[in-house]
Amino acid sequence: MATTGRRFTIDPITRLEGHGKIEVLLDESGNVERALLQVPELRGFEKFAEGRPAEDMPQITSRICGVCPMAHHMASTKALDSLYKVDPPPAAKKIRELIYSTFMTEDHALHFYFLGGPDFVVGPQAPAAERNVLGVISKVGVEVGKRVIATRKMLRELIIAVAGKVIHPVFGLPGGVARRITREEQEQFKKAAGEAVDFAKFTLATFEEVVLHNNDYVKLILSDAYAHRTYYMGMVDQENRLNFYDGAIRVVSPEGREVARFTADQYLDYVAEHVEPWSYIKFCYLKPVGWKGFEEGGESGVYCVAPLARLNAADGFATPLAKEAWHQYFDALGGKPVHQTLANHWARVIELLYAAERMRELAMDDEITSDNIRRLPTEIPKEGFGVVEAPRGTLFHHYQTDERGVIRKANLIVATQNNAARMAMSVDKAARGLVKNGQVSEGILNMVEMAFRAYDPCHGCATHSLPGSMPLVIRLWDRNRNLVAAVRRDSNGTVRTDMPR
Amino acid sequence: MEMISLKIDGKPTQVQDGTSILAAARPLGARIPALCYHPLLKPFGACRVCVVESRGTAGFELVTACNTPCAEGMDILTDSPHVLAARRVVLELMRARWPNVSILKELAAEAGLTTPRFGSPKKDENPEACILCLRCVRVCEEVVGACAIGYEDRGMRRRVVTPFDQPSEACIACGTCTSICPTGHIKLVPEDYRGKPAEFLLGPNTAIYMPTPQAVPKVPRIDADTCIHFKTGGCQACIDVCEPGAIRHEMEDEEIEVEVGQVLVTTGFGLFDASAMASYGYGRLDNVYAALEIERMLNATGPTGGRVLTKDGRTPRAIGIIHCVGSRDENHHRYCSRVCCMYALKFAHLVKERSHAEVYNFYIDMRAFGKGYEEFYSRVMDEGVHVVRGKVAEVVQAAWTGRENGTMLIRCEDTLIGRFREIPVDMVILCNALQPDDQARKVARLFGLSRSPDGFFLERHPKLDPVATTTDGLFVAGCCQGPKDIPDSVAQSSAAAARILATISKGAVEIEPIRAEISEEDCSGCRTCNPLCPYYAIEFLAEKQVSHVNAALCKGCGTCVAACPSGAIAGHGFSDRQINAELEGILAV
Amino acid sequence: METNGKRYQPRIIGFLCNWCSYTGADLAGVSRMKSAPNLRIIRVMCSGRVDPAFVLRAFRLGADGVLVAGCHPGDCHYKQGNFKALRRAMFLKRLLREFGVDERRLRLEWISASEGERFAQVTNEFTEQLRALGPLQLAAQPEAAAAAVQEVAAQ
Amino acid sequence: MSAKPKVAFYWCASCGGCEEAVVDLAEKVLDVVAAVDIVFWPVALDFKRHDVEAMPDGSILATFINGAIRMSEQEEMAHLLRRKSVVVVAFGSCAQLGGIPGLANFWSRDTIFHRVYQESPSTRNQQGTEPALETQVNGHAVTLPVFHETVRSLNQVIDVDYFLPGCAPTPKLLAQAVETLLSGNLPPKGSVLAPDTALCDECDRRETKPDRMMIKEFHRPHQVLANQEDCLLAQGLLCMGPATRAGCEARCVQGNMPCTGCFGPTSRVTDQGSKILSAIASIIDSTDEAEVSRILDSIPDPAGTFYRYSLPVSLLGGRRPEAIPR
Repeated sequence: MATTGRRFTIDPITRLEGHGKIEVLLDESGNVERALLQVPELRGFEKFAEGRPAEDMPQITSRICGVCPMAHHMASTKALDSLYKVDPPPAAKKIRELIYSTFMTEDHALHFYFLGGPDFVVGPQAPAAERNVLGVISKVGVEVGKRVIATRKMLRELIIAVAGKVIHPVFGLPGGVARRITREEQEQFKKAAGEAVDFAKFTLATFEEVVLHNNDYVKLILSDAYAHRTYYMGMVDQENRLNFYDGAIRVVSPEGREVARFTADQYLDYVAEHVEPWSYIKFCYLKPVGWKGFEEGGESGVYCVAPLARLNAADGFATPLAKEAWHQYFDALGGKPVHQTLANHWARVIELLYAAERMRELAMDDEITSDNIRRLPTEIPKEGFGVVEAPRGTLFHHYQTDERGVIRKANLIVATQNNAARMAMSVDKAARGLVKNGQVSEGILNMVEMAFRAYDPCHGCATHSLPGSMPLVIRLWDRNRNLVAAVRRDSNGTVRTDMPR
Repeated sequence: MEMISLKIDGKPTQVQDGTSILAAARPLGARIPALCYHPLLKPFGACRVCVVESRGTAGFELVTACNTPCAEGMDILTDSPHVLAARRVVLELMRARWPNVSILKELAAEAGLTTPRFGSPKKDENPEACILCLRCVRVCEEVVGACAIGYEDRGMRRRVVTPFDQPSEACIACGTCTSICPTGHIKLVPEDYRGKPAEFLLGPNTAIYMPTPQAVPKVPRIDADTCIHFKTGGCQACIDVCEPGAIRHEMEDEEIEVEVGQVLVTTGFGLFDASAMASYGYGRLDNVYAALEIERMLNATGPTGGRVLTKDGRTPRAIGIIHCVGSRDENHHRYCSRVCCMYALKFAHLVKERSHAEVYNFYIDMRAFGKGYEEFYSRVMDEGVHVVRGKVAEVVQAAWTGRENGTMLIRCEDTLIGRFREIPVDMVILCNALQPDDQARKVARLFGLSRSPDGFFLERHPKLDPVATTTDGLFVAGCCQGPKDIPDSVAQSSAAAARILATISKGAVEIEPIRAEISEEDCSGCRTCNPLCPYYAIEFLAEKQVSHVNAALCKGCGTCVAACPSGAIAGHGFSDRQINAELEGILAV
Repeated sequence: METNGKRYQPRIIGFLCNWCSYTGADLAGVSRMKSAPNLRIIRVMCSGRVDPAFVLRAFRLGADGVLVAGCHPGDCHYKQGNFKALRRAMFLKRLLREFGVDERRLRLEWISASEGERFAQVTNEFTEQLRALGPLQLAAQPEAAAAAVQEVAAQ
Repeated sequence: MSAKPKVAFYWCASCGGCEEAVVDLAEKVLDVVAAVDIVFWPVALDFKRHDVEAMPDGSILATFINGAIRMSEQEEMAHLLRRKSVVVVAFGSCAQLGGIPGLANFWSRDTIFHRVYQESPSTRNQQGTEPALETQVNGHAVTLPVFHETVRSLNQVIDVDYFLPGCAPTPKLLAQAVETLLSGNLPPKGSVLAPDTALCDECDRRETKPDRMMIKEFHRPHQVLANQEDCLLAQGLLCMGPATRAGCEARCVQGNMPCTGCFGPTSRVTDQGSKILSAIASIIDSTDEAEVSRILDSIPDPAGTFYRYSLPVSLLGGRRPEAIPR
């Protein structure tokens, strides 16, 4: 089939600004020469931001991702603070972090129960059709399922009340927020925060019970197949404690040494993007180290973000329960840094606990109902930088404007881009481990899928798999661009290998 | 009040207490001369000419009759030797100072005085010299109430003056002082006199006057600017003399509001000011007249009684009539004023009729377009009026001395013979252009009338609807719509009146179906349209929270339709759909 | 400018107000004045009726220029309509700029009922100006135009 | 094959927010799952394009497609799903109007690529590499889908039956839409499944609008402290509400920020941007050119503001290619 190159159909892997594609390229001996993870879509926010009023950016950039719009909204709003050199009143900062923690809580919950969780809670070996939220529910009980749904709903409705909308919020403005929080709303937040903390504790307990008390799972997590010795990046406060909303960006080496600590406005000195002709996504790397290809180790600039990286980059948590869980985590995984990709799940659940706790702290603070929620900008705008920790990793916004505050140039580095290189490496590694002499082990699907899921990939950004297995097809090509095999899982969840001829 | 009995020149008489001897004596035919005395004024006793002899038990005394009240049992002699001697000396002294003042001459003669025996260091030869009777000063204070003049110093050095010898602010130029002065020493000098009949300059020269001899209604009016009463609150002398009691000073201008359904605008025209064309000398040369001034001069009741006279009262030998002054002129009005040619010919005709002057008409084109006009033109030609085809270049003063009788030269090119000509005339008549009234712009704004570039009001259609305007119920007629003569004006206004009556008799007004309508279920109550309507036709229905168009008030401009952000307003007659369809159509090819 | 040998003939849409400009155009005709045939006139009661969407649609449907003409300020038959037209035109020009459409392609003129001469002169001048600017090539959005046309038909 | 009506979901150039809106049905999502047979939902379920191709034409009752059309593969999928579906619903602002990604129509493919892959300050790309339709990797030709010159709305690519507006649509409207479709009595083709009045109709602040709303100066949201009671437009903030379809329950205004128009215009308006422009220009309180121009200066980005979501379906469509600054 000489024309197979033209014949292949585009199948959704998962949505990485469109659909993902994996191409496995074999050498003569039928062994993997290269496995590529392709992101075949681009929208170009950096360009069409030009000419827009800066104050609209929080709402425009949130459209990068409808799943974590709050992350973009917040990074952008912080970029406006710096653009107009205006420091929000304390109340405004607290309201922002309160809403952000609320969002982090519901988003992490979403991932654990709807996306990543199924792998573990239901079990990696379970048929794909069961590995979805329904599967989770049947495993942990309908009550829990209802609780998950109810908790998310409660949290998202609170966000709507304050931020206007939960999908694409509107409340962020340079120097503060647009709307006050009423006393009634504070009461609701208190109540919700309480429930959220209980929910988080329950989730952590579930995770320990279902996963950590199961040696197979622990092995799986610790298995080298999912380990990459890379740099790790995350945001920390003055005491190097993990923070989502504000602080300095800290980078640790594969050995766990702090190699960099910088603020948003210095990001260009530390982060750079590499372009490959076979994908629309750009691959981030540490500028001081440089791009050495898709390689591990201290010589390569490849680094990792999101829960795993954040815990590696920080020295602890600011809230009691999370702090405790933090120690437990590193004791169990043999100390910092943890290189096992699958540990992301555990880390994420701990972050969920922290987010809920932080939410409770802020909800208790009466200052959030203050009227002093915004300071009007007085400076002439020129350039602004904003950074937050999105659920899926560090998120940079960088704007340059004219003196009226109209965007001249915008640059965005979105969470999953930071992970793109490491993710590609996982795919490659999985493929190499599993394809030998043109023979495909069917395990490749699960393996690759697990690797993916752990990253909770959200390429640039807007990327999620909702309930169910990650749909996946892998095509193997020989040297002459003949299709050796297409491995896919079908609707019924059974794996099928199509061999041409 | 008790009466007093006394004898004057032997005649017994009775007068009221307080009456002066002079007042008591004159009715009895006693000849008591007086200079400073005036019945309207308080007695003053300055001139001493009115001395009389009063005999009493203790002999006699000489008193001034003007300010000495009668007393019970008085015995007055007005021409006794004592009196005559004393009066003669008084007059002799006055004549010594003012030898030529006529009233003094007369009195002196009367008193049998010839040349005075004395001389005076302040001798004043002026026949109209001031004799310091001070009537003027007193009338100005006592009657006029203006107190504009007074006197300074005393004895020989006394003078009648305005304050600080400056033109008096208080003077209201009523002229009372001039009329009361026995010697004609005070004169009223109008400013900027240009040798025109007074009515063109000063307006009425009395406070009560008849606007024009043919005024309608033919009643006199008070000119508040001149009337003493409106300046000083005093006088009102007229009320005493008007037997029917027709005079009301308290009457005021009032604005009367009348509610009407239709309006006919006939605000007329203004006249081009010929002085704008300096080369024609209007306002500069004495005998250059504007058309309307000549109308008055030729009027039998006009200032000259209809006679054609130059400023210095001579009958002119030659008169030039210049057409198109300001009309058909790139620099002023491009249009033709339409009436000038014919009235110019009328002037020519009347001048011929009333004088032997040669008449020259300077014209660009002779436009005798109306019924019977051409005939009139040829008739005037037959009367020997000269016509020169050519625009006058300038009018210059050719004469400098009085003997040259103010002759002027009219310089122009005679385009018919292709020659440059200079024609001497004594009088020039300018045919000013008709132009829109100064107030036309205000009127236009008031009624929402459009104006054509020349400034006259715009009719709805030049051919098909020359009396209506673009606003329903608003009509125009006469010269406010454009220059026209009387017959045309009458015709146009009659037409307009007929149009108005037609609507009135119908009793109902038809309005265009073009109108905006808001669909209640589509309206979001955003209220964008509310402030846009020039006719306040859009109201906001609070209970329904939607806006509503009052169909009777809506004129269908469609501004709200174009503005409605949710497309809830339908523009009947010019709907989006209709206009879009038009666009489709005309852009299809 | 020359296109396929023939002189380029810009297509112009003119929205004329009923009371002043349309009458002015009429007068131009009555007075036998010469004016370019490129102007295709749509009569509206008032320049205030001109919805900016009409202007954009005209461009979309192939017009190279749009003339909006109304009464002189202060003379509007509806008192203020022409001022609304003025503000819309000013705003619309700014919008056109951002779409890369030369703002001179939209022209607002005050032409009174008596200014037939001016009407002719504006028309000729505008035609020449557009000739110099050349044809308007909008971003290709045939579907959008089609959709718009459908809607018109649907109404 | 079950007798339950078949429903499909698909996404094109979008952010996933519309997907989230589905999840935000919360407990209702289970009812939907129970009521219908979801035969295609790449984000959620493991069915492939070849499964769809295998279906008989018109076998899907309704397909909800969100996202604008930017890449060639999105266009292909749209056509495929159109063939297979009785009803296609453009789901969300991007599918209905082009949405925020549609703002890219102010630029060309090249200018976007240049910015993203060459000019961006964090990009290190000496060789000037750009993603290519076909690349040789170790002698293998690896391909990418085409990045179109412009962004298009769904109905500019395929025939669309219904539109469900919003960025993102509210779960409430989504639930109603599904109900309507299942009920069988379908609204006329082309209907937008939301109220047909402007947002003011459901805005709490309508009552506070002044009788004579004329505006002397516009403020940008960050320049003033808008009070939380009065009409924002009356406070001089440019609110798209009057020109935007209702249905979102004025959420942004409840957040004390002006509406940005994501629900698109009402059925009576074709071009949302020019309509709000007309309205705004009309209520500017000045007849003096200089002053008007000063007031207009306070609106920095009319095109991007008025066509925030509807640029691809606007009458002008986007910036003239010749006029795009390189």
